[in-house]
Amino acid sequence: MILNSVEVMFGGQAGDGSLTTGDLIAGVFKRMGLEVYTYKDFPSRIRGGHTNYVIRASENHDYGMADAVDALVAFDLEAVETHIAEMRPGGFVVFDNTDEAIPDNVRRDDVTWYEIPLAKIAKEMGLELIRNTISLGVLGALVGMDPEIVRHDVRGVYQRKGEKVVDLNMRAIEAGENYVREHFADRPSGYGLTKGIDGDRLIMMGNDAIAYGALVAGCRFMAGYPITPATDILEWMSKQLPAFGGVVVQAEDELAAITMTLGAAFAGVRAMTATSGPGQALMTEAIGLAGVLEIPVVVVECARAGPSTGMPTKTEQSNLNHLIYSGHGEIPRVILAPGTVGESFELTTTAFNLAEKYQLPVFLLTEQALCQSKATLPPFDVDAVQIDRGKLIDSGEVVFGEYKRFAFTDDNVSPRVIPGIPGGMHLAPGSEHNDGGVITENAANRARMMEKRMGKLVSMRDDLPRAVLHGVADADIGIVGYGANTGPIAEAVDRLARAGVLTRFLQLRTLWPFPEDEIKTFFGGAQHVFVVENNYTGQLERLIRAVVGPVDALQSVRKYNGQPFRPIEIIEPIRRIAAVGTPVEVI
Amino acid sequence: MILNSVEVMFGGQAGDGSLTTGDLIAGVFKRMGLEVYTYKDFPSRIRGGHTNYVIRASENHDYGMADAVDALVAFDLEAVETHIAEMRPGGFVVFDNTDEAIPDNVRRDDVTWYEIPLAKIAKEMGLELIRNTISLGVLGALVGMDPEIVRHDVRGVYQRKGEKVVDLNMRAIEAGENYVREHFADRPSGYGLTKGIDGDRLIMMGNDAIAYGALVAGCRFMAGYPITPATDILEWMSKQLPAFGGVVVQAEDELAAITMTLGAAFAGVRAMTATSGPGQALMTEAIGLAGVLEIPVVVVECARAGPSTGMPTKTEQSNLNHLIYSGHGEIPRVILAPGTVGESFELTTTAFNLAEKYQLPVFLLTEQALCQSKATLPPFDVDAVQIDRGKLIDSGEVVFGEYKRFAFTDDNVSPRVIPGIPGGMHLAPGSEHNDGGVITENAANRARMMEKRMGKLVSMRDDLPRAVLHGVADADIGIVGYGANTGPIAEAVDRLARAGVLTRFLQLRTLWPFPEDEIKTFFGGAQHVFVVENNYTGQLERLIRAVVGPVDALQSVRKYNGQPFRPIEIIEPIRRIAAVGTPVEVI
Amino acid sequence: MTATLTPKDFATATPSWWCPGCGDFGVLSALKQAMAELGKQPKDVAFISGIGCSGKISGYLHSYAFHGVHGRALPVATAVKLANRDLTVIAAGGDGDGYAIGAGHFVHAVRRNTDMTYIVMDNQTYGLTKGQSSPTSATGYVASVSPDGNPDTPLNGLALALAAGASFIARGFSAQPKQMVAMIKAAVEHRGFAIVEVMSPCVTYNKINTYAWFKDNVEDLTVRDGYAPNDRLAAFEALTRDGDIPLGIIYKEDRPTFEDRTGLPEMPIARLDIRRPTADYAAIQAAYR
Amino acid sequence: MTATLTPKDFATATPSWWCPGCGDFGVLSALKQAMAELGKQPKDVAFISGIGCSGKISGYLHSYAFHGVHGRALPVATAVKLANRDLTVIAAGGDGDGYAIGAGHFVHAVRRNTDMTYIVMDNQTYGLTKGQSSPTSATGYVASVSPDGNPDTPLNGLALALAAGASFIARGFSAQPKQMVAMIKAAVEHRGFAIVEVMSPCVTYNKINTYAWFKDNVEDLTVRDGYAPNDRLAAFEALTRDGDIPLGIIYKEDRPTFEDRTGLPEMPIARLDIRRPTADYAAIQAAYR
Ligand SMILES: Cc1ncc(C[n+]2csc(CCOP(=O)(O)OP(=O)(O)O)c2C)c(N)n1
Ligand SMILES: Cc1ncc(C[n+]2csc(CCOP(=O)(O)OP(=O)(O)O)c2C)c(N)n1
Ligand code: SF4
Ligand code: SF4
Ligand SMILES: [Mg+2]
Ligand SMILES: [Mg+2]
Repeated sequence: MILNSVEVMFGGQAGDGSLTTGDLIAGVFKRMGLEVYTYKDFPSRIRGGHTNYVIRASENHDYGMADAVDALVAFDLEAVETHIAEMRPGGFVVFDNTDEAIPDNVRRDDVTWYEIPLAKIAKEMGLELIRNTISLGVLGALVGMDPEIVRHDVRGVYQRKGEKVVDLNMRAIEAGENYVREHFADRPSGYGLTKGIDGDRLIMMGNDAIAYGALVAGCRFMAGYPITPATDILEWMSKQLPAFGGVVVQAEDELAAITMTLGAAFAGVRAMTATSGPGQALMTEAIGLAGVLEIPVVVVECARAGPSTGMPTKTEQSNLNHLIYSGHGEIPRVILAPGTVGESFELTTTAFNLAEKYQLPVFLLTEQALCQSKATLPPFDVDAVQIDRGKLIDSGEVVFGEYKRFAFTDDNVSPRVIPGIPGGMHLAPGSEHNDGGVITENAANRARMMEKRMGKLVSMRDDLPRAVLHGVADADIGIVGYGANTGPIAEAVDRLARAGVLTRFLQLRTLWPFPEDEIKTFFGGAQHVFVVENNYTGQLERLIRAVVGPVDALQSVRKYNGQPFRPIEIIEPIRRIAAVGTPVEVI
Repeated sequence: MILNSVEVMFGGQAGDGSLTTGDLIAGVFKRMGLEVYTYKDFPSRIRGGHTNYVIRASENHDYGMADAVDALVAFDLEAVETHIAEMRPGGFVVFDNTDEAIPDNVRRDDVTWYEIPLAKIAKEMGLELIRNTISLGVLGALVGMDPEIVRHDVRGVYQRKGEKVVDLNMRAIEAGENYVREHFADRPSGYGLTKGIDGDRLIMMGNDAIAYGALVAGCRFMAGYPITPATDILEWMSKQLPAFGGVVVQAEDELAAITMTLGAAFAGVRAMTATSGPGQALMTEAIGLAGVLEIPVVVVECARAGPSTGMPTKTEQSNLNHLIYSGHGEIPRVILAPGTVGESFELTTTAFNLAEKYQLPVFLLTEQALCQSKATLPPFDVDAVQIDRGKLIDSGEVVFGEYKRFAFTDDNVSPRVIPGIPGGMHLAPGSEHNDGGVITENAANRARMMEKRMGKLVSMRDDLPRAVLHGVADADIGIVGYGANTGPIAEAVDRLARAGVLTRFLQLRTLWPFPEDEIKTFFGGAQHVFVVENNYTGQLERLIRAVVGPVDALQSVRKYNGQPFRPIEIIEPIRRIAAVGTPVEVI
Repeated sequence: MTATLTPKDFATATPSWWCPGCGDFGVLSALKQAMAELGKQPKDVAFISGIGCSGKISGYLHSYAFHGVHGRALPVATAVKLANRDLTVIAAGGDGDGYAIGAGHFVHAVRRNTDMTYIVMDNQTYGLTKGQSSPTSATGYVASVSPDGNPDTPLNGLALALAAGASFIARGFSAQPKQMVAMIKAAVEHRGFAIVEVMSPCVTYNKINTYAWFKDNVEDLTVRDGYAPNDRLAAFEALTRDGDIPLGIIYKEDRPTFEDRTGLPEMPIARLDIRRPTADYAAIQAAYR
Repeated sequence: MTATLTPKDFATATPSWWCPGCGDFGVLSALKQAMAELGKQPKDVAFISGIGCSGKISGYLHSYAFHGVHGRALPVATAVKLANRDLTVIAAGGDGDGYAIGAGHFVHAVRRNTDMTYIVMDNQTYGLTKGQSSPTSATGYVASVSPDGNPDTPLNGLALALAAGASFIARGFSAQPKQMVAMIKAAVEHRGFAIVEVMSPCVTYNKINTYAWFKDNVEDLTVRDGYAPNDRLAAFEALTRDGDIPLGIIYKEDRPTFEDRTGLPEMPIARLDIRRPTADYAAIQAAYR
């Protein structure tokens, strides 16, 4: 019997309502006091095509997926076929056998089967869609959900559709629970969750945390173009910004979205855009303009699996190189990468401060497996969010002729006026210019301007979010990673420790300027360093190699099939190297 | 007296005709049997603004600029002011003193001054523009040009304008020569060139060599959008392609130019585009599409000084990172960088073969200081150019159902049909797909497809242009560089050798996939390795560091003011490290 | 080999990813029908699509199909045609693909007048990204990114095409297959760039512009008294007046194609033997001596 | 501070990079004149330009000037306006900048109808890159990249704007300063997106569309009998008929701006105190409990 940890997978066809049920389950687990992480795995189509929703509940927050699926609720055979290999021995499958049966070659003996004609029962109740709620009743009974909370949450979702709908759903839960009681009394699932205290916590998706962070950081302009998995942010901001006096523009494309963002920032508004790979590619040229004009913009990249259209709804960490290196010529830029939903909020607020303080583009890099995943977390302390607008001059006046928009200064940051300030008139040109903004191709000025702009990366060093060190500080075995891999790696560290293998994990949060010192320090005393990343070429590893060299200690752990890591995929290679005899407790 | 080496600089205002005269001088030097390199330094405007044209003649081919200017022909004071510091002691200035005089604080005593009212003489001859030709006469007399050749070439240029114009120009040459004879008989320039044999040589600009290479390689489609310094190629192809049955399209922007190139290549035509930084940035997304669709395209990048509009007419090597790393997701790509005009032709033909053989985008990376520079070189042996179209199926038929466009094969390259081939119908999707082109998000297929595509970089290894080793193979001191720096570095190597400092220079020609083995081998036994590059951040150096680590041997030689290297700028840091007592012969 | 084929011969084995009832099914079947009636062979059809639900159509037409990046179907298709004149080149995509991110290419493809067909599958929303406003969404259309209603005026793609110098403009409705087949055939047979905009309802997201709504709001122009599609001003009037959405061939004009104006040889470029050039390489080099 | 200024007060100290005689000089001086006559202050003018010879104009107007990347002046300018409604926002650029690489943004800026002015400096060539054909170059225009003559039909930018729903359309000629000043003033005063296309000869490269040629080929529409710029169909006719190039205010209409439709507050966003939000952050968070 596994205590208070379960991974539920809801599998069916896109558009069949399993997303709503998945969200419901996540909420129930939260209200039962568990820590939750969800993962949506859906196809790039609207209706039909295999889709699944994973809800992982455990007692540790900021974990990601589990090693395996504990409970698979499968609405069709395809869902079973696709995921049966991922099931944990001892887990169980709830299968809707209304129209299909499980063939022998698919069936596994080490999982428990609950075959239930869910659709048939639903039809008998008068609404086929209700099978989702029935399955919730079934699952609740098998896994040990609190029936009160289930009912409370289901009511919450359907309330606005009227009492009749609520009633129907209540009966559906009941039907599910009863079915288990009546048919499977002799077939225990082996799972049982203990109810704890919910406490003052949130359950939120990464993208929502980013959007909320932007709002609280004072972002009042957003321009964007829909693209999975970044659209959520545009939608969120559309709903909320107007009430705060701001505006959201759905642009005609990403070229417009980013240049609008520049325009608004030039005019003095904290501005951002959010996109994913293909859109980011289109923004390349304008990011360079932001760099040379020293305009503060925040660009959120919600990465998905490329190249090109690739797998638009799947996760990947293959855009890091692009963010660091793309664009002709050289500009200073910053890349921050949250590892949790909480950090998604926090680093977004930091991004706006860094952008304005150093007058440059700041990227917030996240990925589908984090930005479209929900997690439980403590509430945000919005009053603690500091807003540092740097050398912005947005009131008063300056002396025309004396004031130089691109003045050379000790910290390489120049005072920044906004249109409307008397005396501050100047040209902001994408061409090379002198301190006053006048275009010049003078070689000496050019060199100095390059040094000024790039020098900001040095001035800012102390302001950059530091890496988080997980695990045992002086362990021989190190792990480096970032983003959505934070959860699985953190879990791997914890479980390896329980098996006697001490490791430490450097979770990078600033990816550019590359934290060379943190990396160097971390490599000190490490016998093995595993670089965990979701891509083919080892983008992070190459950055590390340029700092520490192609040292023997370096080990690559990579995955590039569109799926996030499960902790066991990190544990295994470490265990092999560490030559641990005892199997690592598989939870 | 310096033997057969001279660097002439023609300086004036943009649009004043000095480009024509510069070209003329280059031709005269060539016909005198000298090796020539030219460098155009002009502003990003059409008329007015300081501009200069440098013609360097020497006995060594494939050198670049000299250490200093020997002969400055200055049409205005600005030209003198801007360049007086670059003059070689012992050099001379021809100055048009019609309207301006040289102030004392500008004058240098270690150069010889020839102040001549060029414009006045020209006006007296009836045409102010003719002052360029007068100055040619002056310069010829001072530097030792063959008067016959001067007349022959000037005639060649003006012939089509009629005998009257030719006559006037002949008299202008004469006037220039006479002026020197009459006024400066007592003031020898110290220069004297010896006439040799021209032989069977060409004088050609890098961009022309690229375009010619493309034509000979069978490129029959080009789409482009004007941008300095790449427009030359579009213009060249517009003139020549139609006669070969091909077509050139001036697209509405670079997004169209690159996607048109993809379309033509998909249809079976060898196709290319050419652009510079800003356009390259806009092409980012579509390059990824070429990668995933395995479409062979050649993209010429004529780099200029960024970021953003930057200094559009100046040189820089700051787009390497972009070419290697830009784009979301990961695709295989190849980057070739010629170091000379001759290689510009050769590597362009290689680029087309690699593109088709491995079905991927190939970049030809060059820079303003090479692609808009002229050099003397042996004629191209066009019959020796091999055309290897790889696994192209452009005739016959294939069996529908059996044929798989993206078939997994040993070398990771699949047979490629073109539209019109019976049986080959398929979908080529930018989304992930199976071997038959059907879109799928299956995780196992995804991983295998990534391996197939990226695996081509391994299969191709032996086909990639190898680096050129200059200098002494086992010298302690190494230099790594590429592109336009090849000339100055090669000269530095030769001159250091004459001063007793042995060095070796690894001129990289394939920049991606990065030639890790060549770099590793080169570092073996090297005490110091100087990485010479025209950018701020050391893009090449970072690539090297990822291979060899941050070794002590690494030394950076960088320049980022928009100007190409002069050999002395490479010699000096090496001499300092090598602690050579004797000054290196300055030629 | 050249036997006449049926619409089925233009079907692929790939199951469609569209929602049941999606207007795009109608476009696909009209296209297959038109290809068959025109006597085309799949091997000679190059079908280039954009990104969106609509863009998926290229996977379902048995042909040489190209499913590129968002908004760039037209430049790809233009080049395919120039590279091989023997091909029947058709581009297709959504209203977002064609009129938002692709608007610049649209205008220029129209102007260039390459001999090809472009089908805009207009559902007045961004289907694939879940129902945001598109350039053709009605003002006030409520969507996830415009909770207070779309603030923009809908773009009139065909009027735009007319202003850009289009030589063939037609509009169909995906529930009227016969007319669509006729229109697509006429478009393919037209010498020059032919646009066919098809009102293709998104049954999942667009709850305003439904089949029923269209039935009430379209007008068949071809049956309108005296309408002849050869007068640019009348076409502009028909396209921009208030009232019903005109269907049919709205404008048609013969004007030189890009191929005509560039003197593109009849021999497809793709068939040239590049090892045996038609002209002399050496002569070019000689000019640099 | 708010004293009325003269055109000289809108001059910068930077010498222009244009060729002597370039049409762009005329545009610049008309602009300065218009700003002065409108009683604008340099500090309140945001002037956003594209890339090209024309794009350099932003360096010569004393204002808050932004010289961005090729083709993107309009989205930048749109956002500047939305960010600070108190500013007078003017965008300017060439025919290549606006109608080639920027064509998509042009159409959408028109449609969006933000309250700003856009000046297209049309010299029918790409000046800065040395005279290639531009979208407005005449068919057959011989240039370095079209040695056999431009194969394309010129794009009618103003007709395009009309089709895209423009609310103000005017055309001037840089040798007729008075009319230009009046037009720019009317454009700035118009509530909504106002386009002023100025025929601005490139004396260096365009040897066809010279000052002399224009003098022979323009027609002042405002003096034409009965022409009233309030009829879309008449405007289309005027813009597309064969014959002289019409000058003057060609179309004008009052329709809601983007600001109206989004209910943008009068208080400029740029002036908000983001430390003291107008609404409650905590309430939003509560929904995630
Ligand atoms: C560069 C880029 N930006 C955004 C997207 C995301 N995207 C995919 S389809 C689409 C719009 C689809 O709308 P439409 O063209 O009307 O097609 P529909 O789905 O309605 O048929 C968008 C924005 C993308 N794939 N690429
Ligand atoms: C992305 C990009 N592509 C190309 C260029 C090169 N370029 C600079 S100006 C210009 C065209 C200028 O034409 P137009 O807009 O008509 O302005 P003009 O010089 O004629 O005033 C081009 C293509 C560029 N700067 N950026
Ligand atoms: S979402 Fe709309 S457009 Fe897309 S397939 Fe479904 S019905 Fe068609
Ligand atoms: S090249 Fe033409 S457009 Fe450019 S400044 Fe000179 S005259 Fe004006
Ligand atoms: Mg649509
Ligand atoms: Mg122009």
